[in-house]
Amino acid sequence: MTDNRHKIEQVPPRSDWRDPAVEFRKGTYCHSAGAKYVEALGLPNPRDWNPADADWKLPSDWKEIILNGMAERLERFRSFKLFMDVCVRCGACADKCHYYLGSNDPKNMPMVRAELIRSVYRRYFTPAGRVFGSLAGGRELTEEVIKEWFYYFYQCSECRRCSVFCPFGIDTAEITMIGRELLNLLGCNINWITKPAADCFRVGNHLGIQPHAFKDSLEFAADELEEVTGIRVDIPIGKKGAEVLFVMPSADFFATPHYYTLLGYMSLFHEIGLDFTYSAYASEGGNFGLFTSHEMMKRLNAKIYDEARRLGVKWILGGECGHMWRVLHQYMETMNGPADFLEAPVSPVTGTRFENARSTSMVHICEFTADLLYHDKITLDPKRNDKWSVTYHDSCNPARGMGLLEEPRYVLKRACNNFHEMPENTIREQTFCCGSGSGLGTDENLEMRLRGGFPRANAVRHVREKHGVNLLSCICAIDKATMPTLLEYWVPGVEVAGVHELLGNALVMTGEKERTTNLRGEPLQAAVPETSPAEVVHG
Amino acid sequence: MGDRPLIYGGLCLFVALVTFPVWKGVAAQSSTKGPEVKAVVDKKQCVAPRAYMREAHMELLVAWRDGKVRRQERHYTARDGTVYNVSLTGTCLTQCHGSKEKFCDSCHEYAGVSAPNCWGCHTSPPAEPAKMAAAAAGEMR
Amino acid sequence: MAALVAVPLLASAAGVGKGILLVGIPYAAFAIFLGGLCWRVVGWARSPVPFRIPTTCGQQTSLPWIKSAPLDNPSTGLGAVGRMALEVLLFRSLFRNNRAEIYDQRYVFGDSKWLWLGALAFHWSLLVILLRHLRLFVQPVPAFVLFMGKVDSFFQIGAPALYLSNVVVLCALAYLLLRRLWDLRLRYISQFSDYFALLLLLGTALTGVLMRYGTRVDVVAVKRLAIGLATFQPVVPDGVGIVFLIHLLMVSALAAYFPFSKLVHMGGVFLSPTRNLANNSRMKRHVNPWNYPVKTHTYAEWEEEFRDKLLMAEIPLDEAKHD
Amino acid sequence: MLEYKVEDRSYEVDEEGFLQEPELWTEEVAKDFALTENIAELNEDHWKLINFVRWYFVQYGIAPMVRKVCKETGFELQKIYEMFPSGPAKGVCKVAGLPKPTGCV
Repeated sequence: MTDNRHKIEQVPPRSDWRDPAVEFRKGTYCHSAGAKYVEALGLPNPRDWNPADADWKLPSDWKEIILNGMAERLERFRSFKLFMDVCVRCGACADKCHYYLGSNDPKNMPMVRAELIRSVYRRYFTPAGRVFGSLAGGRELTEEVIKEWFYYFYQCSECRRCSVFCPFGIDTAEITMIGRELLNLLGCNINWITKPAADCFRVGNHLGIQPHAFKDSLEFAADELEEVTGIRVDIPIGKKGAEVLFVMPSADFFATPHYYTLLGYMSLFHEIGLDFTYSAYASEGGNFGLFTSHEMMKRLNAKIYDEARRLGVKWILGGECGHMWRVLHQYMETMNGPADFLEAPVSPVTGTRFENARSTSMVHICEFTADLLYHDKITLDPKRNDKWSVTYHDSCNPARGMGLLEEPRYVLKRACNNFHEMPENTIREQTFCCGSGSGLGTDENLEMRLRGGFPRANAVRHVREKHGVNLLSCICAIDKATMPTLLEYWVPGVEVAGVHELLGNALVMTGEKERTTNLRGEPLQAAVPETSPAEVVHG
Repeated sequence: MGDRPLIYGGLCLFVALVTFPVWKGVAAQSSTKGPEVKAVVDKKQCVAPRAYMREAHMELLVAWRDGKVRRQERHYTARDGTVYNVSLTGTCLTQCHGSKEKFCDSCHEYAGVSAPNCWGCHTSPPAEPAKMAAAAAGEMR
Repeated sequence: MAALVAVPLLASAAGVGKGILLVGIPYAAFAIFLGGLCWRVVGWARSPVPFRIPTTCGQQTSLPWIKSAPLDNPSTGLGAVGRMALEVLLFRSLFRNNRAEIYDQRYVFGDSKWLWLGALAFHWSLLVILLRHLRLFVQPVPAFVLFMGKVDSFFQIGAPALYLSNVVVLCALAYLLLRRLWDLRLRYISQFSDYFALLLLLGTALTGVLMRYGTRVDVVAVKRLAIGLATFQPVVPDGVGIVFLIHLLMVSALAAYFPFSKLVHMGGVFLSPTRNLANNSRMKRHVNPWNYPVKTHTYAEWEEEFRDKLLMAEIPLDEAKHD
Repeated sequence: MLEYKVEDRSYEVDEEGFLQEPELWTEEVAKDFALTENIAELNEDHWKLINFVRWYFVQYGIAPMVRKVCKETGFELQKIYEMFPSGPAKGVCKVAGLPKPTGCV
């Protein structure tokens, strides 16, 4: 695999961005959404179509739909309206986008991505553009422009990195979100987003795991945990009157390595005797509605509060997930609140009142665990993680849509002996996306994912060479799903784990048997102790 | 939206600041006449044409200073052939323009031109011509 | 005979023309500027901020023992004001700028503060220059304006003394223009309006500098014109010269162009929802004025659909619905 | 609608080549779809995996957890990747006639 790695080069852009022509090259775009999923969600224009086809089977009044859709959104979102007006094209954002850095496609520079829609805005919604047209930066809305939007708005992972550097805080995520909403009005959705959204709507989670399978999965996990620890944990599902409702991304009870994080949560909850419940109805914390439209986000998110109300819990605890937390932190209570049927969250173990979540009543598992550790309520044996040299990847949404930076680090530093940060410009609020966020983590899009993930992988390679890092920890389900592929390609030898997997490994549980394996069922120590390449590189 | 009063308040503040000269001018009943400047002695001709002197007297004065201090050039021949003694106090102020306060300052203050460093060395001549001459003589020494 | 009629006519036509150039156009431009800017800001204000979406650039306020970043990720209104102040006065976000360079098949991120410096230098010197111009519009000249002029000409170079802000603004504008032409990425994204705005500013600054240090202008005449404009008793003085006229027309063009161009970022920067909101989304409920009910898959519907599976897995059903 | 043809047989598939209607799956289907995964012939181990995944799907309407697949069949994940190069979630599911799992997986 190493021989055919993409060469990443910086080539100056030549073409003219005003030319909307796009080549739908295999590996750089996502499949269109199947008609049945579009239909299941009641979204417009369900049909079978292919982005590579000439005819996209758009509705005959597509232009009117887009322009009306834009007008409506300009009235509803100040962010959209303002961000259409104030960009000065200073260029600060250009080399901040991981897709641009990895693909060198100039239309992946954030201000150009925005300009794709901004030019149409100018032409149809501003006096200067109406009168002077292209001289004032306006562009005619044609079917080609729609295709271009589709290509580039599904080549943005809404990671907000550009927004950190923009002097006006222009957030391309906002523009991409609106761009996708507009495309969805024409039925131009991608399958990797629409199918999970449809499954989440009907069944309760992205994977379409039905209640009995949900329970089977959790029980299987409890079996596995028992093998490792000798302790049988409870699986409360839909338990009325529990103190806490626990919500996690569904990948945690389906995919690996997410699954080991689930084992981590389970051991923790058992050890502190948390009175909690899972829910088969609200069995998804993630929200692919965020990648569809504000309305869809609200529709999918509603389940969490509804279930909390039905079960009569006091507050909600949320697992490790990236965009899930963007929704829970910045949108949930506005969309589906007020959460007046809940209480301000109080840790039953430490008595800490989570003031920062007093209104929404939803706490991040890392906040919860950090508080436990700070008050020494749980015992850790970090030696059990000694086979790992760990780094931490800040997931975009918790970093830039929330500011959850120190809590996971606090947990990691207590749970592991070997922890190394990646370079400063690639972590915390400047963290690089995995390249597969916002519903783009699908296989047909692999080339773009690997390109977009290059800057992140690049930083991992740095710590791998310098400190012998062999494990990347993170708190995002999309990271856990897509980073293994990314790292195998760019930095072979680095595995991926959730923060609570490492916590679960280190957690000393009351009455446990002597552990011989970690939660993955692997021996606690590496067979051959790894020598750090640092000795070679840095003498 | 809750933030509208704040935005409109800010906008009003901005408009008020930008239009500061308007309401300030109206309140102070500023006139458009400009300063009234008269030469004390009724001469028709300055050392250079009036329009030039208005816009560029500082250049001439700097040239005078440099010439006199550095190259001992004590005399200035005007376009029409008249020869003038190079002296701000002795020639300009004493012979024609009276005093700094009455002549120079009226425009300088009006236009907010911070007076250059002329007056760090020179003094404005007193009112009586005799003393002016004495002062001028003193200055020449 | 014809000459007898034509000369006064031409003279009066010239007078009218001068009036239009020196009075009519500036008035119109300033009216467009103010009206247009208000129209834009009101337009933005009319669109609500439905969600609280600050871009968080530092540690959140969570547990009391974790040090938060009160200015990069404020959790209070006061903090948000502080963040905005840093943003507007010191260009905080631009200060973060770095440059990604490929080196041996990997990216290195070098410091890149030139854009920040250039932008800051340009904006601050522009503000100083604008305020200094108050000496022409207000009589008597306010003390702070005189003081500003003194400080600005601190080094006393030449007569009239050189204003530092003039030097800085020209250098900064030249830098901003050259990087647009030089940097290929920037050249790719630059549009007519980017150059137009820069050239207008550069032209205005150059003519201003030219009048002060080169061709000269009768300041008293200019001030009479300015005061006349400001107090709505316009006079058309003689002898303001062609350079001044160009300067004035460029300023007027800039003012009139302002509200319809990217230059409105001056007002917009204050309204950016990713910057001016406190990150207290979970502490305080934020209300969306157009929130509307949506179609959800309710628990009752869901339970009905999966009843068999729930029974099979012995997951408790909702008793209330059972009876 | 896309079609996948093997000799005279034809199947409706989605863009990634997954069988559109999982109910129509038979062992013959598995053999045909194995070709798309570059598996010339399905051996006993392949069938063990396919049958378990298929059985689970019939029970639960979804593919089993990857971890569960490993445990129930006794194959290491590495081994599964050797047998089905595109992995348990894609390769095995495709051959077993399951829809592709989507989401953060």
